[in-house]
Amino acid sequence: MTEPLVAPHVLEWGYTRSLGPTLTAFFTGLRDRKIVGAKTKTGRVIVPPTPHDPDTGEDVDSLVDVSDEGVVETWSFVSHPRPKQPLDRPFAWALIKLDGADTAMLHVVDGAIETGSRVKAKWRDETVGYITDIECFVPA
Amino acid sequence: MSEDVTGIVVPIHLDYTYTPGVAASRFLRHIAEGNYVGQRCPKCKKVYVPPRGSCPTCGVPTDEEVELKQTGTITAFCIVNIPFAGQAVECPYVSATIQLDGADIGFYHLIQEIPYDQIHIGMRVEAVWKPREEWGTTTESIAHFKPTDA
Amino acid sequence: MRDVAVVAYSAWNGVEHERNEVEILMPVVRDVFDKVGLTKNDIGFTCSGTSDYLAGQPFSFVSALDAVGAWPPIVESHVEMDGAWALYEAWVRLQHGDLDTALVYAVGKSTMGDLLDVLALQLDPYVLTPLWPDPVSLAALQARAYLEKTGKTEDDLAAVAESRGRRVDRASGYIASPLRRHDCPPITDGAAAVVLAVGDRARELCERPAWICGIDHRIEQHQLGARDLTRSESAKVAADKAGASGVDVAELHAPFTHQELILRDAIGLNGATINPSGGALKANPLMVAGLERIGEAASRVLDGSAAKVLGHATSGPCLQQNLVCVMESR
Amino acid sequence: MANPCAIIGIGQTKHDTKREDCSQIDLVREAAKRALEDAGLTWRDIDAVVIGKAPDTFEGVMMPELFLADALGAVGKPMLRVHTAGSVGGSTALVAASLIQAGVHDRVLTVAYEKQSESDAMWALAMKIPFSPPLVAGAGGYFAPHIRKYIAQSKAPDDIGIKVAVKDRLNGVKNPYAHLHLPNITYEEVRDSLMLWDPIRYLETCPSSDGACAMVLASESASNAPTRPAWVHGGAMRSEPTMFAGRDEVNPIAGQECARDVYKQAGISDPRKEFDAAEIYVPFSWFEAMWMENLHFAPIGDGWKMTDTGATAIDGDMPINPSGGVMCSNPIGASGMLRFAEAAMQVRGQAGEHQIDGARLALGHAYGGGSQYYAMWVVGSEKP
Repeated sequence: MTEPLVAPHVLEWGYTRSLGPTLTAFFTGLRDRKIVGAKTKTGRVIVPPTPHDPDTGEDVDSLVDVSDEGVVETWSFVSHPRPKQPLDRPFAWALIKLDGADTAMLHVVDGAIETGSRVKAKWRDETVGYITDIECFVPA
Repeated sequence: MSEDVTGIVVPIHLDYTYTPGVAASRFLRHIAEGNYVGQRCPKCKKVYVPPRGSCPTCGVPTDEEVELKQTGTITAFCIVNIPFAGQAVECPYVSATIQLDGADIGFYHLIQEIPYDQIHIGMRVEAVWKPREEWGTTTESIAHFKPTDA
Repeated sequence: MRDVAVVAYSAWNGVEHERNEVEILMPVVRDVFDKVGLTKNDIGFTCSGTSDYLAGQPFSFVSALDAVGAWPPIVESHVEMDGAWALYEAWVRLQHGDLDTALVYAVGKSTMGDLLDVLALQLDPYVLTPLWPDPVSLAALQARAYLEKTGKTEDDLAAVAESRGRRVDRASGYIASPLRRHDCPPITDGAAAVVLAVGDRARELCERPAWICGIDHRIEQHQLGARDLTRSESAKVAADKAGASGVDVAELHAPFTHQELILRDAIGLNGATINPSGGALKANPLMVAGLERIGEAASRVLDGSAAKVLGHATSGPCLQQNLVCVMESR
Repeated sequence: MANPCAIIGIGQTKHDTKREDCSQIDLVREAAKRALEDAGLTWRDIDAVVIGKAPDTFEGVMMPELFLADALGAVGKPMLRVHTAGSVGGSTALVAASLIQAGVHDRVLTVAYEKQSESDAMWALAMKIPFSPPLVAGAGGYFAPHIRKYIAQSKAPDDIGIKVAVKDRLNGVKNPYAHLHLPNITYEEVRDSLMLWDPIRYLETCPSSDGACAMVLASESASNAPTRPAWVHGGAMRSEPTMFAGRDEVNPIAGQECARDVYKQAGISDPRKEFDAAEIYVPFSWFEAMWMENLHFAPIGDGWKMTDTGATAIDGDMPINPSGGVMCSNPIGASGMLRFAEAAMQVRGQAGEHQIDGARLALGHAYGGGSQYYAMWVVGSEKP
């Protein structure tokens, strides 16, 4: 009986994602170093923004700017980051509720952290319109 | 003012370890030795090559190995003129389903050594192997099929 | 509604380096048929659950069909979801009245790819996937939120791990704080199959069919920051709709220890034996583990050891989608 | 028996090579909102959502229904994701209809989409898998040998594919949502277009599109809508293995049986006479002739004659793909649902310029994989 075969297989593609009006506002905002949210008809501000109220599916009312500083709602510290992750040193994943927003967004935090910590976006020197234009959040 | 960001490119790279399976591995080991070995379904007695582990109509394992001749018949073909990512050969080429003598199903391979306009369904063909040192556990060990001299 | 029951269940879990999906699935399907003396030709409807991204190639469910022997042609459908949702689709289809039996199966080899990367593709492709968050880290965000809100501790999580047969090492480092290895599921390959039958047909096929008395599933917001991670509203609604009270045994699809606690809160399982199979903390074959929970729960009715049972399945990051299937003996 | 199922809302996007103006979220919402509006309903009125699309590798998102759940108003509701290869749009509609027919829900939103421009369909379909050379050049490379076999067996003139391609493109001009609008297309232009996968020429091939389709299906008690509903008279799915000894890939048994099943449910004995229109899945023009036989519209070997004599033209006795069909728009995952929806639009009198006058009974058809997955429905203007 012979050994069954194995071989490496790579699934690789650079997906070209068109954004539509709402995400265009968000990503253009990132490039311009600001964070855009979407205000629902009930007045809640969703960040990152969606064209719809996530609770009901209704169209949102308008786009609004929110702060690039906010509060950590929950976090997890990772000692051994994986190669594709945003930082190559130990960091924390966190859900961050930015000032002016009613929902929290996922990003990474570099530095001491606990629930309730205030953190602020650290922008990359060169921003291009991508979620990693925020290199990470750091203690405010 | 710069223009709006209306699109992003998200690179995806995923690594897998592919396992063709027990039956396919056996088939490919035989190919590396220069043999076409199919498997017979214990229920319907049909011979599958390449075997994929099960008889697709009976849903049972095909364990019995059957060594096949390296001659067969073209059951369908097409002339490919369109280049695509990951392509193995240059255009134009002829991809055909070939049913080996003793097998009950055709598989895809290249037809060469004949002008394309002379290829027809029912044509008799035989395997042309690459040089021995290039054989391996892949059906690319067979360079192509060509019309039989007969 | 027509009375539909689980009449047979079979599964295989492990780490498989040799067989492909068809070769894993084939003996499971044969076994589930043998249990009730059926063949593929006796089946009215077939439905399966698999994912192309586990296999790393498109249309992987097409070749999986070769394990069944779809000839003469079969009435068949497929969901790109855990097999538990394939079972739901089959249950719905059997309500039409024209078909009396169904085969439901799921197969997946989670070990083929780098699963922690693969599962990052299950997230919003614009704002989440490009950060490549792994599922353990996301679960950890939920775990911390849950512990801080309820006042429970990592010891409570360890107790769950222990009762599911995991070796607990409180001194081990975090994988992603506050989760340690014993709080996380193993990466498992697997296949599972269930036969459903209607009314008298079910009674003919086995002595104690596990009658489905309620089945429901619900989904929630995708973004973790747009929902309350500390509770599972979707599991609660599904359980209420499915009539999940008074069950003897519950099989919960909780890949992480804290998720079992969240699900217990949501479903309200007073006094029920939970996860006698060990659940997803013992074996967590993606796309399969939810169907296995229903199968394992049904098995307690089939073997006469329980009168009313519950099988639960989850899908998506941090319990985004949940299905509850309640079964009973009659 | 199964409960009646009405189609009370239909919506589709404008289909295009690349919908650069929208995300996947916007794309599915564009179709879904049109379907809701057509039904006179809001998100709140929907009980459950059933979504379908072809392989996840096309958009590079694993199980995208998860991130699209709230975009489709599904929060707090049941949501299912169907995938049966190219037939998926049809299967998705049938799973949604099944929820109504089983009496589980009163109003179900069903959506199918593909945003093929996010990757490349040729890449996704001809992916290099270890141990086997990628000799099959995508879908065209796979189906071209079947077409050649059909031509040989039926002794069809070799220009039938050209005629279908011209007919469908001219039909597509009447459809504002169609991706390709080629009002000046000619027989000669198709004939002289590049032979890609001999015998398939470039203009005998469907485009690659971004697009979505949505429908609202309802129970009898919920069937009131601004436009009169279409009714499901029959629905069926069939599958057979991709490759097996003795398989007839030209006229697959699964397709034949699926058609017989759906006709029997609808009480149809002579499809060519009884249907007023049919929307069938023709990704390469020759498939019209092949499916005419598989669907029992014509005797074996005679399918091409329906095209040749003009029977399948929009003013023929059996109009096939008055919308322009897959030859004009092919967002793969949505293509099957578009066939189902266009059939329903015909019997609701909603098809605008490509409306067949007085259409009362129509067929929607989809197929996928290696001509092995089939989904069909028969819809009528009267409640069955």
